[in-house]
Amino acid sequence: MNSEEKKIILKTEGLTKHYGGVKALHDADFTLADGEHVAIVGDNGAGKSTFIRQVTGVEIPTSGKIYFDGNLVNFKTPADAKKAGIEAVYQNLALADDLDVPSNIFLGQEETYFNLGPFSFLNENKMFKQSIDVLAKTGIKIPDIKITMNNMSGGQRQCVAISRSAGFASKLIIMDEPTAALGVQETKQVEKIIRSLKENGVPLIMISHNLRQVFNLVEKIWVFRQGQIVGCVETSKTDGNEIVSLITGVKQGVGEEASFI
Amino acid sequence: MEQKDDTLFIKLIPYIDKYGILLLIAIMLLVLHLLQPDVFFSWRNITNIFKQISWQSMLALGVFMVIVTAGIDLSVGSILMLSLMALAISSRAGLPWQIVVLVAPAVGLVCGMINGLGITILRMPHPFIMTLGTLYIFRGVGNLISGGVPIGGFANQIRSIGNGKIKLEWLYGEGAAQYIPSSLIIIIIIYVIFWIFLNQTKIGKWIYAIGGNPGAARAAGINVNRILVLVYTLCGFLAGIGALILAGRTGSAYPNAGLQSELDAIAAVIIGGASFFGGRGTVLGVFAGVFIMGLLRNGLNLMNVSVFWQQVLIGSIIILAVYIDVLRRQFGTRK
Amino acid sequence: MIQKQKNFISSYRKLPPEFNIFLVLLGIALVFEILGWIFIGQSFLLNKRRLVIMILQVSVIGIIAVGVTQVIIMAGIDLSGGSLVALSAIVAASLAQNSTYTKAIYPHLTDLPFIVPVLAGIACGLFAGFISGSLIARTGIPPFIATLGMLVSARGAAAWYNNGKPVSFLGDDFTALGQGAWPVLIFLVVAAVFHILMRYTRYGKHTYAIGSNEEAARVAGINIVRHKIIVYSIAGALSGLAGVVTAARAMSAQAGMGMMYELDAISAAVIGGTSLFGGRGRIAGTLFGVLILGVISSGFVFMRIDAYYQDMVKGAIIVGAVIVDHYRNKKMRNKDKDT
Amino acid sequence: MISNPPDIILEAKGISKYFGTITALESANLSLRPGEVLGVVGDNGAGKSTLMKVLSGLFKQSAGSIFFEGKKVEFSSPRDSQNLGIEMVYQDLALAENLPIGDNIFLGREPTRKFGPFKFLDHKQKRQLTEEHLSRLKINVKSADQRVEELSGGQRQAVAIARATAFDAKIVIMDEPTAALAVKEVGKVLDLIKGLKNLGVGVIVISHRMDDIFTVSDRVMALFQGTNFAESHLRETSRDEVIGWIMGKKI
Repeated sequence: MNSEEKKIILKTEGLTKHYGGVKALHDADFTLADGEHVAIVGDNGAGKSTFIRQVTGVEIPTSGKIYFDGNLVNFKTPADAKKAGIEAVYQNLALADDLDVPSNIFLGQEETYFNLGPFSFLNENKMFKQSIDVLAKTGIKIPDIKITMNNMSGGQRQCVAISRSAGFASKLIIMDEPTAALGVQETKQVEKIIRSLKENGVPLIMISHNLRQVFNLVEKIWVFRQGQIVGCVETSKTDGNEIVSLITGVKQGVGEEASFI
Repeated sequence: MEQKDDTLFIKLIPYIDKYGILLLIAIMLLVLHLLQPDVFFSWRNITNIFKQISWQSMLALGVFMVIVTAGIDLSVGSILMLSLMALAISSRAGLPWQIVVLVAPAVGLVCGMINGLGITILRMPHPFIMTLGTLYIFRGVGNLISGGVPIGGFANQIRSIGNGKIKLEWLYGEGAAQYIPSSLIIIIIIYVIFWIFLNQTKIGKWIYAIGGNPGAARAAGINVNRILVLVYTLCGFLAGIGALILAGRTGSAYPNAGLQSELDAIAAVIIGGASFFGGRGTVLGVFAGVFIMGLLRNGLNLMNVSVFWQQVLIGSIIILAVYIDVLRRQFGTRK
Repeated sequence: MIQKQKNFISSYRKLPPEFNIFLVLLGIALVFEILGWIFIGQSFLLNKRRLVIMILQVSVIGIIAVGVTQVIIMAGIDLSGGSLVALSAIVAASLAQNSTYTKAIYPHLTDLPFIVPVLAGIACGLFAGFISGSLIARTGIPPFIATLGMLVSARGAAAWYNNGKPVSFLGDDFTALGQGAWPVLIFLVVAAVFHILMRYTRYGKHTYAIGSNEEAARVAGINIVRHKIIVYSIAGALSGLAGVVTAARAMSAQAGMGMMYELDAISAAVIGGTSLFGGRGRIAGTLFGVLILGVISSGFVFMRIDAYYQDMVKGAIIVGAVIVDHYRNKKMRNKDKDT
Repeated sequence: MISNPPDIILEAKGISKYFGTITALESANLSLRPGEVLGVVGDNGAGKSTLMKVLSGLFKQSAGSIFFEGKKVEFSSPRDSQNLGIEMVYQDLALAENLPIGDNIFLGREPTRKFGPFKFLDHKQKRQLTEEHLSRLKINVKSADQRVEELSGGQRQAVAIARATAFDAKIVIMDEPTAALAVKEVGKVLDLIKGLKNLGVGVIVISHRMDDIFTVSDRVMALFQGTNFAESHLRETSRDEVIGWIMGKKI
């Protein structure tokens, strides 16, 4: 390991995922240094979400290795990845619609009075207060956090999902299109949250379609196309046109091996 | 490495899918023959099996169509019972047999239509709730109109449908005991009609399409709800025919008729290769499934296995059959 | 202080579903009351004996319904309740026989302390629930098929256990459990315990979360497989307890016990506002649901209406409750439907 | 040319679509001439697919009207729009995977032959028509009887397009027709679109790929947050400008 360089927090080697005959992700080599913020961009079906799902243990890769925090890891479930310190905000908002905000923020890691396994009594008060703190930290305003998620706007829901990940101390945060469903004001809030994560030295991977946002927020951009990583460029050394051409594959041309068939 | 094993296995799957059931029947026949060499292959026993499965095969055929649309009908046993009771009452009222014959299918048809309309118009989350409700409603109505007691005494013409014999004297000589049950002929005719319906007509094709991808069917301009109502109606109609056959066999309508026979029907359909998740299965497979269930019941009876154990076995078979279906689907999506 | 008030307001906002159910209960009771005065010439409600019988009758259903409610909240279904009542009743009764009875099933196991048959009955239900739960959680068999299979198998096993013959001559301290107010007490304790479990523990929270959005629960790190098995096992255990109470009340057990109880239990849960889509419902609602069923059947007896109408009405009620739930659900979900 | 363009065949005026409280489309307009290829671009959630599903009759618009050949039309099901000759290739392909290719192409419009009062499926004719049509489109599959679930993503897309073009359509709407395709097949689909254009068919193509848009379209329109954002003839715009439109920027 290079001592002058930053510690590598996440590294994948030859990560591959096949769904039946479809190669959704092929031979992805990815590295992320500690404290680094990167974006993953690409067309629909380029393999971005698939990549994220392998790293967070939602799916098990067909082949390839994942190193996290220096160790070879083999996540079987999202709980494993969470335990290792990876928090994720999913695109399809992994929220339980019939539960209120504190329940969603603490889902799977509830505060209890004393531990009796599944029959532990929940410390609702503590969760309630902490939820208010977490939401305050992210600057999100929700009038009554005791109402259930299905009574909230898309923006409010997304903010809850993000504060769920950002609220817990973690080694890596992954966001899949964090601002896709948000209004201008809410987008600003989310970007603020992301900046505060940067200041705290928490590494972040973000999938985004919004190039302006990508250029404003991250240091490095990884470009996916047709299930493969086709480039990694530093934000300071590139421009929108190059990224677009990488995404669409115009400049490089497309090799036959990129075929889906 | 792993992939190689997989491909061999996957290559085998279509053959297992297609011919596995014939193999299963052959094995069962052989085993039953070896266990009961004197009795099993006797003409009497074999015709008995066919008589037993005749009314059940009607329920299975109806449930099959419903399952192809990825639905379920739990009420067929109750529809059968209600149709049977209606038939018995109209017979007791002295109506001519030509009308009595129509009563059971007509009542079944109406019951099925109620299911279909309930599921589509009321937009039930899953057909199983609606038909679970009607399972109790139809049986309740049946008990209500009959007063909860058996009713007997049908006209001979009615009885002959389920109990008639086509003597094979021309084949075996004068006075021979061998015969073909008329109910077998009836169910074969009905199976052929429904084979043609499902494979040779537009609506049959649409039924499969709805089970495969209701969105695609809707986008193709098919009125999915109307087809669903038709399918449930036909399912009820077939249960009514089943009641007609059963009436002939038992000679009376009894309150427990068709109790839990929806389970046998579901088991037969799934064993016959239809997918519980819709879109898959053949009419011939259903018949094979019904036949296997009949063989199983017959074998267990011949071996004097307690009825109670048989029940445990049927329960387990349903679970096992659906599990095989689940596995088949997993392999299917992995391709 | 302010926060308390807020809690109160928001909990009030959540109250109406149960409040409505209570009104329905009241309405049905009043209808019978009025009909009673008109046609029978006596009061329906002001009859202590009738009320006691009614509450005793629904207690057994209620115990099953509590278990079924939590299964439905998890977006599952359990059809095996009634059969498990029969199986557990027979198993428990076989271990509760009097030594004075010479033809006891286990001649050496008579006059056992009453806790033994009670635990055996509960354990029997628990085990059956564990099997259903494992099938559902591990193999992907749809819940209603797995529990349908269990419904058939358990009923068969119950009949096989004593060759279809009833088991009687049970010890007095065992049958005492079914006498007097005991069944009602057991039901109320079960309901209270599960009300607390569902509202205030991790168990309840995870059950709601899985029913609301299984994928969300999974990515939140909840062990879905284990939780489902636990929930179905508990539902089975409660059916087992209901079986014990049934046997104690009848002072004997037979394979035909608890027929169709599963439907009553599901009806009670759905009438009580538990959504078949999962994620929503409360034990308190089920309590009212059970009472509504009790009032209806006792009202039918009171009005001397044919018992066969009951099945029909129950079937109609369950369908009606589901329709109401569907429209309530649609209204909720429509708000955040995406393009 | 410009002085005498063919009459507008399809026009949508002020189409709005609400899902509960969510506004998916807010008075969107669209027009199409025979033999014209219209490229539609926009970010995720811009309302492209919703607008197309309104035009194909799968969704009913909350407000606004659709005119076909100058006459106002109401679609209550996809069948209504198909009867006018509007076909759609859905993004999620809309194929019944359990059925063979031929059955999918003819789903809802199966060729039949009469047998007394009954109509039976004409399997032979279906197979023959399927094979002819597939070879006309140069789509290679093992057999018309292959089930769709056995096909690759590209082949499935080809079947979906074959389905939309098998019935002399006047307008074909394609929602991301190339999203899941290999490069070879992308070319084939684009050729196919040009072929349709030459036959005088109006084509609407939704695509994320600028290549597709700039290869085949005559005109490009951008939707942004459910409304029309920009529109231009292809020769009067540039790739960068269109990308800007998608992101909500006008130069």
